[in-house]
Amino acid sequence: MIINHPILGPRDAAEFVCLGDACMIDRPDWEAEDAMQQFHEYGYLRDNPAGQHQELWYHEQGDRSWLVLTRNTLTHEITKVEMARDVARSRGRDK
Amino acid sequence: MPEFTLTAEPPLMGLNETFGDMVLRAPADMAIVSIALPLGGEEAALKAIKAAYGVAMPEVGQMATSKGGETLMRMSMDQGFVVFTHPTPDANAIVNAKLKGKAYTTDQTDVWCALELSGATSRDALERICPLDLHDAGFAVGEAKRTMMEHLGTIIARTDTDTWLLMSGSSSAGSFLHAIETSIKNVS
Amino acid sequence: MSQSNRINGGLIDRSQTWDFTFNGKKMQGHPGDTLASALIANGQKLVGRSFKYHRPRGIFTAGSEEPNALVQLRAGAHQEPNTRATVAELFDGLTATSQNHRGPLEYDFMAVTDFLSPFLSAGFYYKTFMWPKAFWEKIYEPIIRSSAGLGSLSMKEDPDSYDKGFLHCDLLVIGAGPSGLSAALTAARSGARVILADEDFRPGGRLNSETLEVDGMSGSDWAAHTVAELSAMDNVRLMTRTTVYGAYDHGTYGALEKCTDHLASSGGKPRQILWRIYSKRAVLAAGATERPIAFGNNDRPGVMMASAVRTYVNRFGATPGQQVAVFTNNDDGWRTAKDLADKGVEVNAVIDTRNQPPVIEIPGARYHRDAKVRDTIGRKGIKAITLADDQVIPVDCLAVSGGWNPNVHLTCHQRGRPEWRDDINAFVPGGVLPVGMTVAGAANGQLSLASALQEGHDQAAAQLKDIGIKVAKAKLPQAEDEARESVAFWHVKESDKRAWVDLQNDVTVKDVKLANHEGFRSVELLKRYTTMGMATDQGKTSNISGLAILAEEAGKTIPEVGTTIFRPPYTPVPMGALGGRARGKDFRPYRLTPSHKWAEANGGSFVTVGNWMRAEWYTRGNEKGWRDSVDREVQMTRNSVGICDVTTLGKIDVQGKDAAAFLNKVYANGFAKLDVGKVRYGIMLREDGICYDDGTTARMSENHYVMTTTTANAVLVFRRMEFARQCLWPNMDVHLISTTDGWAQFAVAGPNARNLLRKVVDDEHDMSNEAFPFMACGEVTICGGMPARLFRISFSGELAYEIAVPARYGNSMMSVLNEAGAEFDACPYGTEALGVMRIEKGHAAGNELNGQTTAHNLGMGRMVSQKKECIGNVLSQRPELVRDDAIKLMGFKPVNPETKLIAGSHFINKGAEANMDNDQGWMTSVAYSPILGHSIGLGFIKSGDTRKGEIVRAVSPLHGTEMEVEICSAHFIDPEGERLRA
Amino acid sequence: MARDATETRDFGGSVKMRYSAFKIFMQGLTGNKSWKPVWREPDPKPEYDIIIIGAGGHGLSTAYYLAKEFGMRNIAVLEKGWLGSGNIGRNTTIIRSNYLLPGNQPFYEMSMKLWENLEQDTNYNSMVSQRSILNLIHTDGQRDAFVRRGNAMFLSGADAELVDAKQLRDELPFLNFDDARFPIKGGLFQRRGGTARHDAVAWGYARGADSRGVDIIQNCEVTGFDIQGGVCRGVETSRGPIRARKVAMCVAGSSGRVAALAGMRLPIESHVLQAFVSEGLKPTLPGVITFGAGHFYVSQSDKGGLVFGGDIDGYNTYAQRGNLPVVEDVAEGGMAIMPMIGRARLLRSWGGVMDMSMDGTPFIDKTHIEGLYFNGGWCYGGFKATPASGYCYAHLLAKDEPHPNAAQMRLDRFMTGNLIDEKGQGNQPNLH
Repeated sequence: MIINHPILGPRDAAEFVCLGDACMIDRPDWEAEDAMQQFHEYGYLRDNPAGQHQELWYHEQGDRSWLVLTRNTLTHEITKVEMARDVARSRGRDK
Repeated sequence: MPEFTLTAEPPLMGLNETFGDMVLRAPADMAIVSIALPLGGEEAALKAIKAAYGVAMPEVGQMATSKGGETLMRMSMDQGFVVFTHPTPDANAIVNAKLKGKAYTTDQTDVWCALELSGATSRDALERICPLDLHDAGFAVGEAKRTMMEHLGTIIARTDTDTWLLMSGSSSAGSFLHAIETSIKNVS
Repeated sequence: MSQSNRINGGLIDRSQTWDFTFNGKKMQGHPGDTLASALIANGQKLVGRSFKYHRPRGIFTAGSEEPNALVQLRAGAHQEPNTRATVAELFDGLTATSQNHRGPLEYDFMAVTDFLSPFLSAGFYYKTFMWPKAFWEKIYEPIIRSSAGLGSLSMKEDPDSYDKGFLHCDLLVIGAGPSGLSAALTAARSGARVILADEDFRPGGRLNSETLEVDGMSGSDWAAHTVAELSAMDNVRLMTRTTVYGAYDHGTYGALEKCTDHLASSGGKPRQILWRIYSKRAVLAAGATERPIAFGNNDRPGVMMASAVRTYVNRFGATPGQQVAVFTNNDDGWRTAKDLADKGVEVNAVIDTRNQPPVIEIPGARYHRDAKVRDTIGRKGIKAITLADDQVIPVDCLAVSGGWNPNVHLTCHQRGRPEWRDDINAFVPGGVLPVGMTVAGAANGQLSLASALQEGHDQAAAQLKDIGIKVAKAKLPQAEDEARESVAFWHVKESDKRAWVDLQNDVTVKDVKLANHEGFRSVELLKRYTTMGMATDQGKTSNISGLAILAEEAGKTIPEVGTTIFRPPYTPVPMGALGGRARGKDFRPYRLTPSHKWAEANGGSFVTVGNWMRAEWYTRGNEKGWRDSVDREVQMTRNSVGICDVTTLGKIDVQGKDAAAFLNKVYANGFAKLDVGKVRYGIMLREDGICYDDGTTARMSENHYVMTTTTANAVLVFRRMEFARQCLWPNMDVHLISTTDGWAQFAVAGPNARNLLRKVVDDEHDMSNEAFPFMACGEVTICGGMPARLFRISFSGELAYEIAVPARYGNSMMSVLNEAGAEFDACPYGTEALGVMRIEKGHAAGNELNGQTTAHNLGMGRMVSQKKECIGNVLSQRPELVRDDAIKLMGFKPVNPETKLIAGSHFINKGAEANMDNDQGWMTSVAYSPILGHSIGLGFIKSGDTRKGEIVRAVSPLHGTEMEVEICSAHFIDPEGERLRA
Repeated sequence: MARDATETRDFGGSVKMRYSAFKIFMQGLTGNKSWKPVWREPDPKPEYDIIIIGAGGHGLSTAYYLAKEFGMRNIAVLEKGWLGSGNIGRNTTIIRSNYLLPGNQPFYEMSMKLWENLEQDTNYNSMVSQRSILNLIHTDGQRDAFVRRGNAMFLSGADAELVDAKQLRDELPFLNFDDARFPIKGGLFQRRGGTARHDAVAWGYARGADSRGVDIIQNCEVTGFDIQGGVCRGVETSRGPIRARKVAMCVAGSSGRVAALAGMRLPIESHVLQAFVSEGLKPTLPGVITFGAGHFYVSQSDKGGLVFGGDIDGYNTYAQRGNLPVVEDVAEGGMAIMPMIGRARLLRSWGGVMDMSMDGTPFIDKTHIEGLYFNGGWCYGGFKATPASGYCYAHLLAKDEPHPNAAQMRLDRFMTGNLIDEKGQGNQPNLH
């Protein structure tokens, strides 16, 4: 596969490490009353769609950036590649 | 007088080999210091870099060379390297002083080992291990990229039409040299 | 009778004659020959035996689709099984032997299976060999195994080397036949970066085998001219002997280049190169493969594809027979008859299944219209054929043409599903093709030369336009459209003898019918039940016929039955090539510690730890075994001082205004309030609450921390910290950079550690316990101004420091430390002594931090803060993970001090039966403690913390041993930690 | 399990034929003309006691054991393609019971015992071949872990054997003992491990289930569930609705897709595992060899092909194909550990979609929807589990309580923390 890195351009996916569903950005509030339940869902349950999938890849043999790919799990077509940091911020993550 | 003296033994020290039209050598006294741009302090840091080196920090994947011969290499959005010739182990202090604390620096001199490969057929040799497009269309002079060659993380920079600077982890310098030499021998 | 079947013409170099042997028989050939063409020229008909029935077989095709002519090439360690003689280039001195027979090729003992064939129908083995039960593995299976298989490996290491490479292009053209050359020419003249790859050593494809003309020249001349033009262009890479074997995602293709297979010796160069080609666009111009017709005994040596006969005659100047008949269902077959007749070879019959006038007048040949070949005669080589009307015609070669199948293989490697075209009675590329691929020429069903040339140009032009390259105007190569009419005709129903569909795997029409009858009605089930298409040719000549017969049998149309799809590789790829250079010692890089040279010179013995090589001990003069060295190193260290290279621990520079807050999130224990100049031990959890790494982090200055990780997890910790930094808390000002290779780090441990270091560290640094206590850190200078980092941390439990210098000074530093330590009788120690000392001290390492254990299990449950946000703390509190009776890390000592403990033993309570239900835990690490004088162990045992003093059994049925051990504290020495604070 | 011997009556009316050497001989003499279809091709009935979704190995074995061991007959197995078209038809055929953890090992040992009697039980030669399986040891730490595992195997009634490098060299001289990057220090054998002919396993179970009245309905895709008030009452299919008292999902590889039809999110991701076969060769390898440090395992089929594989590709996918980096990674492992295979050629590669679970261990459990059951999450270890999975799932379906050997394979274990993580990789499916 070729991942079109938003800054570096097309690179062989072999340079990257795949983590999985981008829902892992949405880490629950540890102080919530049902934190255990929320962390269980966060840590273990996946949509696992047959189709569009937002997922995290790490450019380990490159610029060390985490990326969010929108990739089709049936065709492998990649329609979007974003810097995960930007995605995380846009989803309201802070510090 | 101290009782003991330490001697430097960089892993590829003094290497200089010729294979047909190709020359493979290890640059001497190459100091490398990483510069990280503080979050929220990027502009100040870039300004400090420009002030210190007379050239701006280049775009990611590019190199820029100062009048003093230092090369700035931007490896990612918030991090770059300054590469310069300097024999003693105080490179970090020098860069730090130049940047006046506007960026975070880390000495990377000993993290890497470096090889310079030059010659008209050097690209044919590198084609055997480097997954990147090494032709002009994909790799211009002045670009620097990080990738993987023979299971080794490697930075490859095109410093001239037929000259490539290759950097990889210093602990695996022997395997790195072996990989490059094998590529050269396989095409010559 | 050398080269008895050699005739005039052909693209071979008769000025040179090469010797080769087949089964020891000396033969001759010429440059330009394949092994197959040379065998044909020498009149060798019988070349091998089939897979199941051991039937005599001859050369069937002239290309990579060959099912029969598989030979073992070369000898000794170079022996290469299953090589298709049809693609093996001849070289001077070549040796080949036939395979899959017992006794000589002519008298194969295993041919008895042929006479038993009524009992060996499709899937027979699923119905028998079950009684008596023990016989399957002892008797039946070994017999099946030794008679199955084809060629043999030498069982010696492959003596050749292989290489890999990476190429990039705008347009990849696969196949250098007429459409491929046309496509490449269009793209090249337009200035695109073009790669043109062809499996043959001579580009041109069918142009080299036919007598057709292009632009007024012979086809082969036109190909040669075109190749010359392309070769001269900088933007073209012409790759002959290169098979594009697989189409992978996003325009990536795998290709195999054979570099030295056509030479007697590789001369030290890579035998083959496995290329990974990254293309923006690709044109598949892989041509088409002629298919056979099934009839009785259609597998005899001398029965050949009609196009192959043409190839041998036209390209190689070798005729497969002296008296040839042609059996065809289409116009193309007639060209074989014509070309043979033109070369003066006797053609005595043309048999066409169609009822129509002759396509071409063939002098001397009798035309049988609306006729079929029912059977053949001649066990080791065809002697005659019998027609459906019982006429017998003597022949020594039968050329068969059943029409052409486009080579759609690469279009199927992703989601493509071929579609049936009634007008040409063949499958053409269909469904969703690999991204960026289009198909041209015969591969796309354009079976005539003129249309192939045209489509090659058109597809290339369309592809270029798509990627924004302007197409240069040029004159198209011109050729005539030859006659190509055909009908669908798959097998001769009048045949009562076995009619082969898959020649190599011995699948007959009857087998297909039986499979259908027994319910194996999907094409995939048919394939699996009969093994049709699963031979080394991947069914290139059999699949379509097989499914056509299945369709007929099931009363369905071919599109209704569908087709099996093709998977990579297009043709088989040697394992050596796929492995490339990564074998032997080059399998993975070596990482050496900075003091490696010193260790080599000082008795160091090395062990692999991940990719690192570490000294495991340093042998001194009279030591006989490793235990001598290790015991001594432990004693010398504990008694005075020892030195160990610990560079392999991961080191991460953490900087930024939010570094402290960040570390507080990635470590389970508190890191928010660590003073500058102090080090803290920390444990890291995964999000699932399991403890996965530990280490120390030193605060060097306000915003600068130096973290260490375990050797094994350095990469993983860095990756996960980057994840936390970029994805979880993206607005923290924190920066990470690895410095593992940058600093040579040495543990200096033992009562005299301070005394030793005082000699090395420059005087201005106060080394006293008060100024630099346990868990202190700082930047110092040594040996007169050399910058270094000093940490007062201890893994051994002794008064200990770790001192780090820039890595290039590491080898020298090891030497200096040992010299400085000489007066204290200092010694270097390796990983074994390190391991003994950490077990004595009760420190967890890889065997305990195995990714399955919690801080609770490790006795560090209280370190996991519940008062802050950090990774893993929430899920670490799940009920099953914090049970009171959970396993706990404890020490174990043998009740009988003479007993040697075994890591991996399981604990069973006294009196209980040793089974899974009674399993109490296991011994993780053991060592002989030279200090205590007996074996000691660490291990996890249920409720261990409340069971100190209890005796349990450590059982190892694997070793047949069982011993009593006492549960004790994991801290075998200095439990109060007085030594390390001294 | 002895009941089987006489039970050859087809519930559709025809008499099933028993296979034997004599039968083959007689058929051979008469032109192989009167072999009976191996299974019927029934139309779906409007209602069944149990519907099993998926005629793969596990679905067919579940049906077989339900019929044979639990006396249930009114069962349909629905298959969207052809029977055996899932991962039973695309795997590397290894059988073994060399697990470590108490939640796993007794289950796999149960499976091994069922394998050992499978052919006699089903009257179908699935070519179970206990040729042995070997895990190579390269470091002391690895040896400690393998000793722990070998002992766990013994404690659950399985076999294991620890050998040193010298013993290995005597037995497998072609391994790379002298020039290895990671020197071979020994190995852990399970001599009872080995291989079986994967397709034949499916066919044997299908034939056995069919002859006991189970309807195996091919080309019948489940498109929805009939769930009313939290109770599952049947399924919608491409061939119309079918009612059932119990519906059993058994679609590893597609679990995510099918469960989504019932509105369930699972602790599973779908990944592709590539596998490879070489050209046929005369006997080369005696048993299964696993080079864990190099991501390579290999055996040789009865037909002569070297069957081998390695790691999953590592990205989520439902496509039955992989990419080059893993192909090369696997081959590198092979060449590193047995460089004598350099001149053998890779003939065919394929990809199977794996249910990668969050701790690497499968599920055989009820769901939160009454009447709906789940079997999945087999990662790449489903083939060897086929008999026990079917047996334990049948037990659950028939008795509504888990079989003791599968009692820990629950869907709620991530909530309770009763993890069964053999590899110690945590909640990241692509690392298991």
